[in-house]
Parts: sequence; structure tokens; C-alpha cells
Amino acid sequence: MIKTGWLLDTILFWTIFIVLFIGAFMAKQGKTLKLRELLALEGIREGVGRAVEMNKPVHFSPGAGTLLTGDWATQTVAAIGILAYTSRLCAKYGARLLVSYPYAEWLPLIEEAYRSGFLLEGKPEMIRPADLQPYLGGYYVFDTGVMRRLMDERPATVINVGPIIWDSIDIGETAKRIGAIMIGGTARLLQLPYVVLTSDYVFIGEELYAAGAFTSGDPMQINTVALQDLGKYFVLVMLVLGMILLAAGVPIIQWLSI
Amino acid sequence: MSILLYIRRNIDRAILIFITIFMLIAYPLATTTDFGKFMTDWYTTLAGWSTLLGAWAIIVGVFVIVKNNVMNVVKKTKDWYYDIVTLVALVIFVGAGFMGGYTGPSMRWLSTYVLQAVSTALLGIEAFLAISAYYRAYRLKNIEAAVLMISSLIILMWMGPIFEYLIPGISNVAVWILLNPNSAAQRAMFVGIGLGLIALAVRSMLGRERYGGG
Amino acid sequence: MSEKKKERWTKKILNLDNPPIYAILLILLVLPLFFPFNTPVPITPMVKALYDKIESLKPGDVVLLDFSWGYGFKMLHEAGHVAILKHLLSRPGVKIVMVAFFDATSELSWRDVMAQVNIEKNYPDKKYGKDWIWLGYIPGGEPVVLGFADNPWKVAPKDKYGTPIEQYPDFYETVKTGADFALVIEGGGHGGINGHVTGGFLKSYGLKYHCWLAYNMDPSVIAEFYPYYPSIIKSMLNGNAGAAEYERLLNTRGRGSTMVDALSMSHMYAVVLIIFANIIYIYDRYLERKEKAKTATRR
Amino acid sequence: MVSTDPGMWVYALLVIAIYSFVFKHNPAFRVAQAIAVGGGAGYALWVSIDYIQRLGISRVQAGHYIVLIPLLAGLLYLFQIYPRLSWLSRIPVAMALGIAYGTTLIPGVAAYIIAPITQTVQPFWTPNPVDNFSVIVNFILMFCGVAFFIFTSDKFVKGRYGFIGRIGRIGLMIAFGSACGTLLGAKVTTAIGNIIDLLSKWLGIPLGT
Repeated sequence: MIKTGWLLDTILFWTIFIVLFIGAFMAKQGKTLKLRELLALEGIREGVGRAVEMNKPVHFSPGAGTLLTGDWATQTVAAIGILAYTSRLCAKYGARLLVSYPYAEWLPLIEEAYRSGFLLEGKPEMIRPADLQPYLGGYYVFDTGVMRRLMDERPATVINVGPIIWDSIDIGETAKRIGAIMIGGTARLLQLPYVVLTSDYVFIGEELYAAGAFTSGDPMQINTVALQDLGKYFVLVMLVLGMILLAAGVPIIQWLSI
Repeated sequence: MSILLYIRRNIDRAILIFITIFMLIAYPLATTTDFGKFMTDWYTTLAGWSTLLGAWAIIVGVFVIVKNNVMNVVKKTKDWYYDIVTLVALVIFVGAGFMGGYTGPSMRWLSTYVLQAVSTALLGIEAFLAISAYYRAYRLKNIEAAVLMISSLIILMWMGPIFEYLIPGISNVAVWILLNPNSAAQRAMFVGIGLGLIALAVRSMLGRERYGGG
Repeated sequence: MSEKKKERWTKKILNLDNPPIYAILLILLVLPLFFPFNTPVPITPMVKALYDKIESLKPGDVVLLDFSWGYGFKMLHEAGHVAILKHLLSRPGVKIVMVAFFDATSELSWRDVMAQVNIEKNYPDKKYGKDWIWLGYIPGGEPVVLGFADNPWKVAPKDKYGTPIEQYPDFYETVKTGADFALVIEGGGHGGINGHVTGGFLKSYGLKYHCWLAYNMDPSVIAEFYPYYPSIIKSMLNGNAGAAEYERLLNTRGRGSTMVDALSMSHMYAVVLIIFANIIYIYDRYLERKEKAKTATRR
Repeated sequence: MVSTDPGMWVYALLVIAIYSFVFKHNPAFRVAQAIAVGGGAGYALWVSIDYIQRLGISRVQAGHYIVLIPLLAGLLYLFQIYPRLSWLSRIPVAMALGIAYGTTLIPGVAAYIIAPITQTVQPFWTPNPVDNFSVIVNFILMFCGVAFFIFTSDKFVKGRYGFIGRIGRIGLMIAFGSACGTLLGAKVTTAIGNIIDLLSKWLGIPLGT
């Protein structure tokens, strides 16, 4: 029934999936778990505060890799979660938020996230549609566009999270040049090092996915993040157990690829 | 009225849940049974839709660009004359497309000489930006920074072919670093990413993340 | 007071403005073009593996050659693909399926490569439809890549020129699924592991069908693929350095070899710059400590 | 011999305009960027029209009426312009996102969770001591790295077992450092390609090979 080679993956996937669902509903009965702090979210708070102090805007971009397919889509979703949080902070403290994005497919969600923060804080008069600027046609249009926008508008804080392509270096170095706080983050391991090279605060890999849940403070979301650790403990156990079983002569690798 | 509001709030989530669960069930099925064949066919059909779904969005995007730029020109905001350049370029490119779409002769000329110039040059200037990032970011502050710098130096030496003759065996060291410590650390990050992906999907289905939108 | 205002010379160097750093790089890039010093190129096993594999292909084997790079990445992949394609065409009876998945500009990339290889002139016995076909750019991202691996002719029923693949029995009969490709070469590394083409190739041809999978890779993403080499990905060309190696294996000199000098110079510069900056940094800290001690004693 | 091809001149001037940014932000870069924004949008418009034609309309004409669903659902994007009905424009995004989740999650488990385990768990008693050492290094860094990323407790970051997190961090730094080292190669290649284009095709200076 199941394709060869996919049995274990399928079983493992559905197990994780169902455990996370159960965990989310456990939160309704008051069983919540605790998380440790996320440094990069602290960075966003600090950055928005600095922007308000200096009377300069905050710039947000959700990464140039946003097509509607594959892993990139999921990372964009996570980035939009951070946009919603940023817009709420900006509304609360009164900073102007500039948003640049590279693909029109995400327009409805980006616009909604941008507006939602100002509406939730009860400041609809701060919404400026012209601050949402699309740069369509590919990464190069987006990167040159953001580079020019940063040099012209000189924001105090630059946030570039999501499925980043080459904007890591371009935006990061331009932000350095104007002396802005740079907050980067991606789950694309190939760009992550360059983000680390150029940013002051970084969402490393899964932290990007988790950030939305961290910001919400909603126990259901926090439980889904916390229960991921079960998976990590599973991997740790599998590593040690696998080594022992392998030493004992059990063909563990063949078992894992059924 | 409240039912309408409920539908309006949740219809997208219902569609999301239906499609996701359907495709997740269909994905691992073999095509040996009739049911498996039916599901796999639908899976392939659905999987081919995503580009088409996003295709119309470009019209909205171009509309927003035109609107923003025209507003800037009308209001004469700062640097508004550059927005005229943008609008003229847009008109030229849209006009060129009427001769055979994006593979037509005029569009081919434009993409070869205009867009290709911008895109290659943009990647090229990253070489310069990278050099200055190297110059500023690597400082021997603590053990972590030292490790970061030394592994970077070794890989830099491997990527420049001449170093193989200056320091024989450097490529073996570099490849060993890439294959072993680098891969191991990447795998450690992979585990979190794989789990984070599933958790994100669960949150989207619960509607708690609104795909992240608040 | 005046003492404090005066900045230490080490601090000045550490906070140097960018233009001089950039200017030296520019000179180092241009210089070798006029005075090439032909740096020797060592052959790595990664590239040799692909060369040996193509040498061992039998007549009738079908190769999938992918052109998935946007025009901005032209300089990175073109030289490698030209060398590989020339080698493939020189093997008797080897059949090539050419395809692009990345974006609409991949077709420009294909045309640039074909202009350099020039099949009609240089390989007159290779006929379109019998020895090679071009499927054009197939839009749709990762799902389409995965679908193409499962059932190629359902995803791409026609070639670029609108002819149904049924009319090319050499391809239609031999290839039923992705597993039937004797060799799969992906061009472009955009997006790395998560990229919709590169990741799709890895998931389908690598993990699912266990094909002989090779990448003509963007050097900046190569580290990300190392976990899969050599168990799943059998060979990787490291951008232009890899292309230069391949040209050396074929005993030709192309653009890859031209660029190697500049590549060496710039990397030498980067290494020297980093080491220089750190020597200054350490000396700066030493000076700072000395100054602090001085002010402490003064008080 | 300097090129007489107007296209080459456009190409060269745009390349120089973009490169000038690294030294100073200037009007030439602004003009090049303004052209790129307009041109990129126009190009993307025609690419999308081609998608609609090739993937949508031509398939409907060939009798695949099922394609009407994504074709018409995609049209809902246009409601974004009219704020009161803009919630309708979330429907195509939801569909595409469902497809994205459906296609990535299970292969994601294979590539991100199972494959790292199978690649780490390897025999460490082979006759080759380098291989054995590599397997042990891999195992330690993978174990410590996964432990470092645990969200719910800081047992592995502070205190008695803090060294595990520290080793994980150092492993991450090695990975970041080695990837940063590969960055320059790709970028320099493109830069040198541009310079060759400018010198040989535009200015017509013969280059030594």
C-alpha cells in the first residue's frame, strides 16, 4: 500500500503531527509548558524602541525567496508572523513601518499582517498604504530596491527574515552602512551564515518557525513549539541507541530506510 | 450575519486543512491499488496548481506599483522624478511584451541587455560587500569567533585554487571540515527545521497563526 | 582632553572606510585578465567522478541535463555546463534530455550554452529527436520537479517545439520513470537544500530513485550539500573552479580557465585581509591595555 | 574597437551604475534601480500571462476542465483591490499553502529527521582511523547540536551539562564559518564575468588568455 522507502517516514510524520495536535488541545485544559527566551525577539523590541527614540522608521522585508511552493512558502508564513508582531510593536510605540516584498503572491497576507497590528492597537490612522512597496520580477529588483530604500529613508532598524536568497549580504551590508540595527533570520542553511556575518540578532533555523508562537503568548501555540522537543529527544535517543545497536551488529540503517 | 462572518473568517482555513490532509494521505501511497492510483493522480494534479494559483496576483502587484508611483509623482514627494523613470520602464516593458510575450524578440532584447545587466551586476557587487564583511566581522574575541574565523580561512584557501600549491594538502583539510564538522552541525539544525515545519503546519490548521498574520 | 580626541592609529585602520578595500579588490580582479599567470588547477575527486561516469556511459543511456539557473547566475554555471555538454556529445550513442525548471529566464541560459557548444557545426552526427531533445522551461516549482521524476512524459508531454514525446521513441520507450536516467546533472544551486529545483532533485532522484546524481553547483551553496556527498550526490562541480578542472580533464581551455587566476587572487586577498585585520586588532587590544594601565598609574 | 551595438551600451552603463553603489550611493544607481523596478514588474507580468496561457487556458481548451478550479480561484486575488471583499483573496493563498504543506511535510521528515540519523549512525571500528575519528566527531557534534536547540529547558546550555551546549555552539560556528568561506568564490566569478564583458565586448580590448 505504501511506497517502498516511505513507511517509516509516514509513520513518524503522522506520530509527530498527532502529538502536536494533542499538545495544542492539552493547553485548553491548562497544561502549558515553558520556553526559554528568544534573543532575536528581544532584538526586535530593542530595535523598535531605538527607532522611536531616533524618530526614524523600521524596515521589514520577508526575504526574496518567496514563491508559493515548497519550504520557501512555509518560511514566508513564519516571516509574516514576525511582521505582524513588528507592526503591533510599531503601532504601540508609534514608529513608522516600511515593508518591501518581492512577490505579489503574498500580497493579501502581508497587507493583512501590516494592517492587523495597527488595528489591534487601535491606531488605524497610522496605516499608510504607500509604505507597502512591492518589487516584482525577481531577487535583483527586490535587492536593488531595498538597498536604495534603505539609503534614502535611513531606517533605524532593518528586519530581514524569511526565505532569504542573496539579500542577506546586500541588505545586511547596506544596513551596516547606515548604522542600523540588523535583525536577520532564515531556515535556509545556505544563507544563514551570511545572515550571521552581517546581523546583530539572528533567528537560527527553527527559531524562525517558532517565533510566531513565541510572540503570541497563546498557550496552544507555545505547546506546539514545546512539544517539538519530544522529537529532539527522540533523535538524541535514536543516535545513542543506533550507535549501540550498530556496534551489536544490528542492521539499524536498513531498518531506518524501510 | 454571524454565520456569514464565521464563514468569511474561516473559509480559507477550511480549504487549507482539506487540501493539506488530502495531500498528506495521498503522498506515500503506492500506485498498486485502485485507491492508491486515484489518490496519486489527484496528488499530481493538485501539486501542479500552485504556479497557476499565484499567476493572477501579478496584476494586483503591478497595480500597486503603478498606484504608489503615480501618487508619488502627483504629490511630488522626495525624489519623485525617479518614479517617472520607473513608470516609463514599466510602459516600455509591458509594450514590448505585446510582440510575442516574454520570449518575443523585443522582450528578449530587453531582458538580455537590461535585466541581465542588473541581475549579474547585483551578484557581482556582493563580492565587494563580502570582502568588507569579512574585514569587519572576523575578530578574535573569544573561542567561538576564533573557530568561525579559522574554519572560514581554511575554506577560503580551498576555494582559491592557488593555495593548493602554496599549502599542499589544504584541500583535504577543507573537504574534511565540510564533510564532517560542518555536515554534523547542519544535520543538527535540520532536525529542528523538520520539526518546526510540522509545528507550523499544525498551527496554521488550528488557525492560531492565521498563516502568521496576527 | 586633546589626548582623548586623538584616535589610536590601530582603531583608524580597523574602522577603515570601504572604498580603499574595494579598490584593491577591483585592481586584483582586472590585473590577471591582462597578465595571466596561469595558476595550475588541481583535479579533485568530486569532478573526476563525473568525468569517469560520463566516460563509462554506454550507447543508449539517457542523461537528464538540467539548466535551472536564472540569467543572473550565468557566469557561475555556463562554463561547467558547456564542458559537460561537450563531453556528453562526444560519447557515442548517449542520449540527452535537456530541461529547465528554475524560472522563465532559464531558457536564456540554455540558449547561451547552446550558442557556445554549437551542435549543428561541431557535432553534425548528433540529431535532434534522436540524440537530444529540449523540453524547455517547465513552470510549477518543486511539485513539478517531483512529478517529472515520477512520470516524466506526463508532466512534459511535448518538447519545446510542440512535438509530442511519443514521436521520439528513443526517449519515450527507454524512460518510464526517473530511475531510468543513467545520469542526472542538475545545473544551478539556487535555494540550496530548500530550493525548489535543487531540493526537488535531491528528494526525487537522490533519495527516492537513487540515480547517479551530479550537480553543477553554485560555490556559495556547496557547503550545504556536503552532507549528501558522496552517498547520495555522487559528484559536484564547484562553480568555475570545477569548470576549470573539467576543462583541464578534457584538455581544453574555456572561460573557466580564464577566471581561475582572478579567483585565486581574490581569495588570497581575502585571506591576507582577514589575517591583517586580526593582527591589528590584537595589537589594538594590547595598546588599549597599556593605555589603561598608564591612566591608572597617573591617577 | 568600442562596441557599436546599442544593447551593449545599455548593458555596460547599467552595470557601471549598479557597481558605483559600492563606492557611494548616487543618482546613477537610483536610475538603474528605477528601471529595474519598472522593467522587472513588466517582465513578471508577461511571465505570469504566459503561465495563465500555458498552464491554464491551453489546458482547458485541450479538455482538462479541472484546471478551471485554480484558474478561477487565482482570479480571486483581484479582490485585493477592493478592501471590503479582500478576504476572498486569501482563498488562493490558502490553496497554494495547502499544496505547499502537502508536498513538503513528509519528504521533509525523510530529509530533515531520518536522513541525518542514518548519516550519523555509522560504524566506527573500520580499519581506517581517519574514518573512525570522523564518525565520532560527527556523532558528538550532531548530538550536542540537537541538545543545544532544545527550547523547553536550559539544562544543556547552563550548569553541569553546559559543556554540551557549548560544543554544539562551536559546531555551529564551524558550519557558519565554512559556509562564509564559500561565499566569495561565487560572487567573484560573477564580478569577473562582468568585467570581462565590459572590457572585451564593450570596449573591445583584447585580453590575454
